[in-house]
Amino acid sequence: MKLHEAEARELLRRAGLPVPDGEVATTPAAARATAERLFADGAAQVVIKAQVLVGGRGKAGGVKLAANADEAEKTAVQILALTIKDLPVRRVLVAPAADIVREIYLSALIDRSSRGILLMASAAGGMEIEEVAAKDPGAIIREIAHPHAGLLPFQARRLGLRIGARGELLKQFVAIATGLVRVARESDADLVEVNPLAVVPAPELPGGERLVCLDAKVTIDDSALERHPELEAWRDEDSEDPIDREAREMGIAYIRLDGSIGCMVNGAGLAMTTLDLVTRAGGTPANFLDIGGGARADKVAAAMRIILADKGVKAILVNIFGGITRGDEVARGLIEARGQQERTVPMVVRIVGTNAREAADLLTAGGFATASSLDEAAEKAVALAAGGAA
Amino acid sequence: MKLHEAEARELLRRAGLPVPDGEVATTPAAARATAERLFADGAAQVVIKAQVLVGGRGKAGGVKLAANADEAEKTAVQILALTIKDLPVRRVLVAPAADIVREIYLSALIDRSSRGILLMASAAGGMEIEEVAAKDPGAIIREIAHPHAGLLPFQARRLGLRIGARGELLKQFVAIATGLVRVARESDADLVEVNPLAVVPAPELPGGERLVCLDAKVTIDDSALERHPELEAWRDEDSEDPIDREAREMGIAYIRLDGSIGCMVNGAGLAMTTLDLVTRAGGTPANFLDIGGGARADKVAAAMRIILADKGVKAILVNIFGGITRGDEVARGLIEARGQQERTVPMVVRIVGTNAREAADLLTAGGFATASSLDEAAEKAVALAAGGAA
Amino acid sequence: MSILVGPQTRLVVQGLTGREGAFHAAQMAAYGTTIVAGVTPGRGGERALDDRVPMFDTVVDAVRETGANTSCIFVPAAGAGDAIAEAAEAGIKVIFCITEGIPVHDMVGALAIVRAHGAQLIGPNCPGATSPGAIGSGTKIGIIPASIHLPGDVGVVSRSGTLTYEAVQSMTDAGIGQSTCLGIGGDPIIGTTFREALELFAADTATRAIVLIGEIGGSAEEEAAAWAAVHLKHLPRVAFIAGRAAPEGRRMGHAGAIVSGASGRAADKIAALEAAGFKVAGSPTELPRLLAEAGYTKA
Amino acid sequence: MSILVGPQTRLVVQGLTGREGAFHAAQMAAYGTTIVAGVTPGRGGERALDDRVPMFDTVVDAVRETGANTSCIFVPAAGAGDAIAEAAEAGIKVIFCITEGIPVHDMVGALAIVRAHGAQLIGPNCPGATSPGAIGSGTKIGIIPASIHLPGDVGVVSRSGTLTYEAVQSMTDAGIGQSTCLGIGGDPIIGTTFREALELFAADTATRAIVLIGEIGGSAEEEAAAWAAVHLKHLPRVAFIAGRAAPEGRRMGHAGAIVSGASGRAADKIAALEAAGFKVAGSPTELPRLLAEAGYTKA
Repeated sequence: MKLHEAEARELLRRAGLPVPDGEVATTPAAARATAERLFADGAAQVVIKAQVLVGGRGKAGGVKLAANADEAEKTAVQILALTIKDLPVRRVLVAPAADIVREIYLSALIDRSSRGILLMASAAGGMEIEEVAAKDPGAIIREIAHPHAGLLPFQARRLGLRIGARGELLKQFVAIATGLVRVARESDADLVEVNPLAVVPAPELPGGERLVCLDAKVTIDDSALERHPELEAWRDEDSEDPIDREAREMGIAYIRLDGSIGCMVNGAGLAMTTLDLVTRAGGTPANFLDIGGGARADKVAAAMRIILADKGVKAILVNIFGGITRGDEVARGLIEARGQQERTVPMVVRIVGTNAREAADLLTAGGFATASSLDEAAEKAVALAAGGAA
Repeated sequence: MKLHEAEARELLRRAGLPVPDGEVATTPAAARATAERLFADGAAQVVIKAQVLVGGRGKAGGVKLAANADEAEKTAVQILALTIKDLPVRRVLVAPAADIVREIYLSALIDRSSRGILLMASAAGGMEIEEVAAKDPGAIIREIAHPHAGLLPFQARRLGLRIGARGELLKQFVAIATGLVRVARESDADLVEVNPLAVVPAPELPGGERLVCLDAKVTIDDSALERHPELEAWRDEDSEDPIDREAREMGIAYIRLDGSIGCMVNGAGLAMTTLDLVTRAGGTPANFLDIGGGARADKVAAAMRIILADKGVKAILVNIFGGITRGDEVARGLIEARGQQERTVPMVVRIVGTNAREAADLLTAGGFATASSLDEAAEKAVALAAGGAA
Repeated sequence: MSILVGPQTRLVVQGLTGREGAFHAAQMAAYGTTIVAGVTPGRGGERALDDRVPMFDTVVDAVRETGANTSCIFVPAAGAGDAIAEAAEAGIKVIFCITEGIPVHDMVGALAIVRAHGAQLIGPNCPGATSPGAIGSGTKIGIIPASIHLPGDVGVVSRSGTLTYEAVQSMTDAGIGQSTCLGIGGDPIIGTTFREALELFAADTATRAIVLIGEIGGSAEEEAAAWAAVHLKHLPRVAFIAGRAAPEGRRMGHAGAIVSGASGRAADKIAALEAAGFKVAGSPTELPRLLAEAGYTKA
Repeated sequence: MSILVGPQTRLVVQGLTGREGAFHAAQMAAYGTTIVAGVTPGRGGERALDDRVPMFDTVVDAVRETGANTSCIFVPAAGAGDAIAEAAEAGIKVIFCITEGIPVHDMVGALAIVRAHGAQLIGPNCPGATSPGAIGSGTKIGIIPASIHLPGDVGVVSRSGTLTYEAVQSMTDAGIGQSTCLGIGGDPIIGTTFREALELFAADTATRAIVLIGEIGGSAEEEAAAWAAVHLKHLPRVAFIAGRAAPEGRRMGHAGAIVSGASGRAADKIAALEAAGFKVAGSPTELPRLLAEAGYTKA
């Protein structure tokens, strides 16, 4: 689950990391009120940032500066009216604009290769790390945190020294880097990214500079959400499609695509393969859908509702390799679902493995078109979607 | 630093462990008020417990039950008048008396042999663990916590299963045992002991029983107190001798003993050896005193004040093996101290190692009795204490 | 004659008394797997699987009393990381974790403990492994249906569950048997990678060809290909990669299956495998034909 | 010819630019120790010790650039556990930690990292070690005064600082030289125990007798005695235990030196050592005589 910038910042703040002031507003008036407070507190400018869970909001006009409260309100009106990559902007973050000396990149993420928590730092902050990796891979400094003790202070120091932090700034960097890993571990985050980690003037400190976490990106491991009700409460259900929510709540992995052939499969790898074979047969998949292992009739019926909610679906391909999942159970679910559904779409069903014979009998009795091989099922579905016979 | 029971319980409570209600009182009236509240909350009896940092307070009459508020007040009067093993009782803990089904022993402590955190559990709670170890060593179940991850749940479960916890009680035990290690690590405790960990009736729970931490003993690692100001604030300076406090604040390791020969030594091992040789020569050491490495004149002078504050001191033995510590610096400190001291006590000084020659010149000029070997120094000090010449 | 599992396997099932554990333990036993113990805390002293298998409170007890050397974990996700650590600490050297949905940070910790004890973890969120034999004399650990297997000499390694069954079924239908069929799981942090599985197969004299079933996400297929290019030249090798049609940035069910920018794409994986001498199939049904093209002939 | 330290030593000093670090580094260099690097974060690129030694920001840099194989740590207590971990992770195999007052829980973690990297930690809160030679050709790590040593063939191991000097001085005064003199430190959690030190001495062909200087608290002397009774029969061995006169329950300066109930008493340690064939002295000055009685003769 991705957190919005405002919530990500809040998570870092709770962990004691330096995060600048700022508040979320859902109306221009609220944005104005926050801006007034920030100007009263001494801000020279404020920044208004769209809270949407996609990248590139800056280029889309979702991040703007304002020099006074009037401007802040007007800017909030504009940004709250935007739709960025299909997502309507419902909230903005209003924060004081920082006087940035330079920008650092810092992140902690789950790394498959080392099978641990990878820290990446770069003196080229502000840029996307993928961009740095492509242009100048040597500019990215890496450390793998200790699997149980987190990022050890000497590792954090090593990262900081190598991107040029010294003295007071190095101490702050060590606290922030170890803090990111602490946040990742305590909140079960796959990714905690601070970009930019900004160096700003701090005349009161020796060295005259300090670090602040200007922007933050946090993704929580879905498997761990159950033990973080406080984070689950941050889920942005407003920007979640109702169909996506039903799928999530039913434990069905569903991703809507643009094609015409609805797919219902058990197992993620087999579901991807089904999409590949539909594509290979000249069709276009309407979705990825994995009903998971051991699915019962009610889940099958829910999956059918989810697929049919997509008006672009012209044909349905059901592909089940019975293992834990029993084929007859799926067949019964399909028959039950057909009785309830509002529109009729041609369907081809392939059920092999556990109780495939019982399933075949049920399907034949129910008049379903069937297929034995996956290749054949894909071809039939493509033909059905094109208006042909199964 | 040992914590009083009340503070130890507070530490466990903050870590989310089940600790029964209770308050500290310094007057019988306050004890009565707490008792009244506890009776009003449904307590059948209350227990009044002396808060002193020594064992055996029960046998000394420091732990008593009371069936009503009057009795609680009277009991508090008695206990607050006690002196247990030289320590006046200044505070009592007033808590509801538990209805104990059975008692468990559980502790987490720093273990030299395994060089980790050792958990010990025994179904024979209430008894001192040393007693159990002597009578029935097999009754003590042990686990060594993971050095970075703390007590792993399966280890906690294994401890609980082996002392007979099952079902709901086992779950509680796992939470408490892992919690003890968490407390030890987060508070830098050498020892966190819960004895008894009591099984009490809990009709509301499946299984009908629950665990509560009835008594707790916690010792904080002195080396780590600096990073725990909240714990340092719990130091019971009232029951600390002013001389002990001065020594602690000067960084001098000082332990008062019962003899007549004051000792000032650099290094703990050498200081113990000096005590041994004084004893072997027929004398009685008045103290253990280690001025530490690299001690300067002011520290030597403070050490001299501390030794002389003990009126039983009849002679002083100074034994310095210069390494980091410079012999001439110590000699200067002794000369300086002699100028300030209120009473004169015969002294024998042995300074060898770094700058021993310069020290010898200073001491000779100052008219100090000196010795070259440690054996000789001990013999001379014993003679001086007995009224002889050095 | 096989990797990881075989006649030497003495299995302890952690979570044997649960619904999944009990069902699959019975299936494993029926296929011929030697199950010596079950572990469920608080159930020590009982017997399970029609009274044939003793239950223990802890894995260390099970190992001491039965000489168990392999574990299969069906413990719910919240406790599965801990169950893995318990198995490793008890001296189990081959640990299968079937459980899905284990928090990834739990796995970071559990895997470090597994490594510190010199054990091999397979999974989590994996279907297990089968070293096929005739029914009653094979060894099967986990949840792979016994019916799809045929004894033979092709080593199969896969990140998926049902896709593996599909691939193995197509081989069995063509009369091509398997030395061991291993599902390594689709999570981001897993105990045994493709490369490690290939190393095991390379050392197994009874494995005469390799089938690798990968998918989009990460770079494990590329890493395995790089290793195979140097060390696996002697074996015919074919592969299938799921997710050619997957769009960027959407997680395809498996926590691990996601194309992120320029990494994890099917095309890159296929190119890397082909460069390492793998024949890459366009559908699981093509695997038997490609095996033959790669030079594999049935023994 | 010695244990742990000797001509093969290439030393990095962590905290070389601090007051203690600078002073003792100069002393070590003067005695003949090969100091190849210093580490102070933020001081990389500078030079220290009269411009003879390069400074680095991190230990891993120092190892890569200078081939350092041994470290001596003078870092303040709050950062010393981390400094130990840094040294071990950088591949340093022999790590001396002189710092006193390190929180004991920091040591539990640091020592686990040392062990995971197969390194040997000595200390913390220890005086270090000397393998004596003529001034300018010996090797001395830590803070033991050079003046007390004489090259020779008696191995000395001790939990104390100045008491060690006392014992070594009495040997040197009697013309008895040392192969290596090792201070293991008086903290409850230490990297190298008496027993481990004895194992190292037993494997050193140049060590022909053992002097063990123990004290009250814990059971490390008893554990060493039990091992010596079996494995050290071929060497004359003497011991001294400080704290015969210490009362129960009071911590004698060293965090480790405390008699708790029936454990840690001097009498028990002396009995265990005597049972293992050690001659136990009543005063450090008796060590030369007891060495002779134990069968030791100067080479």
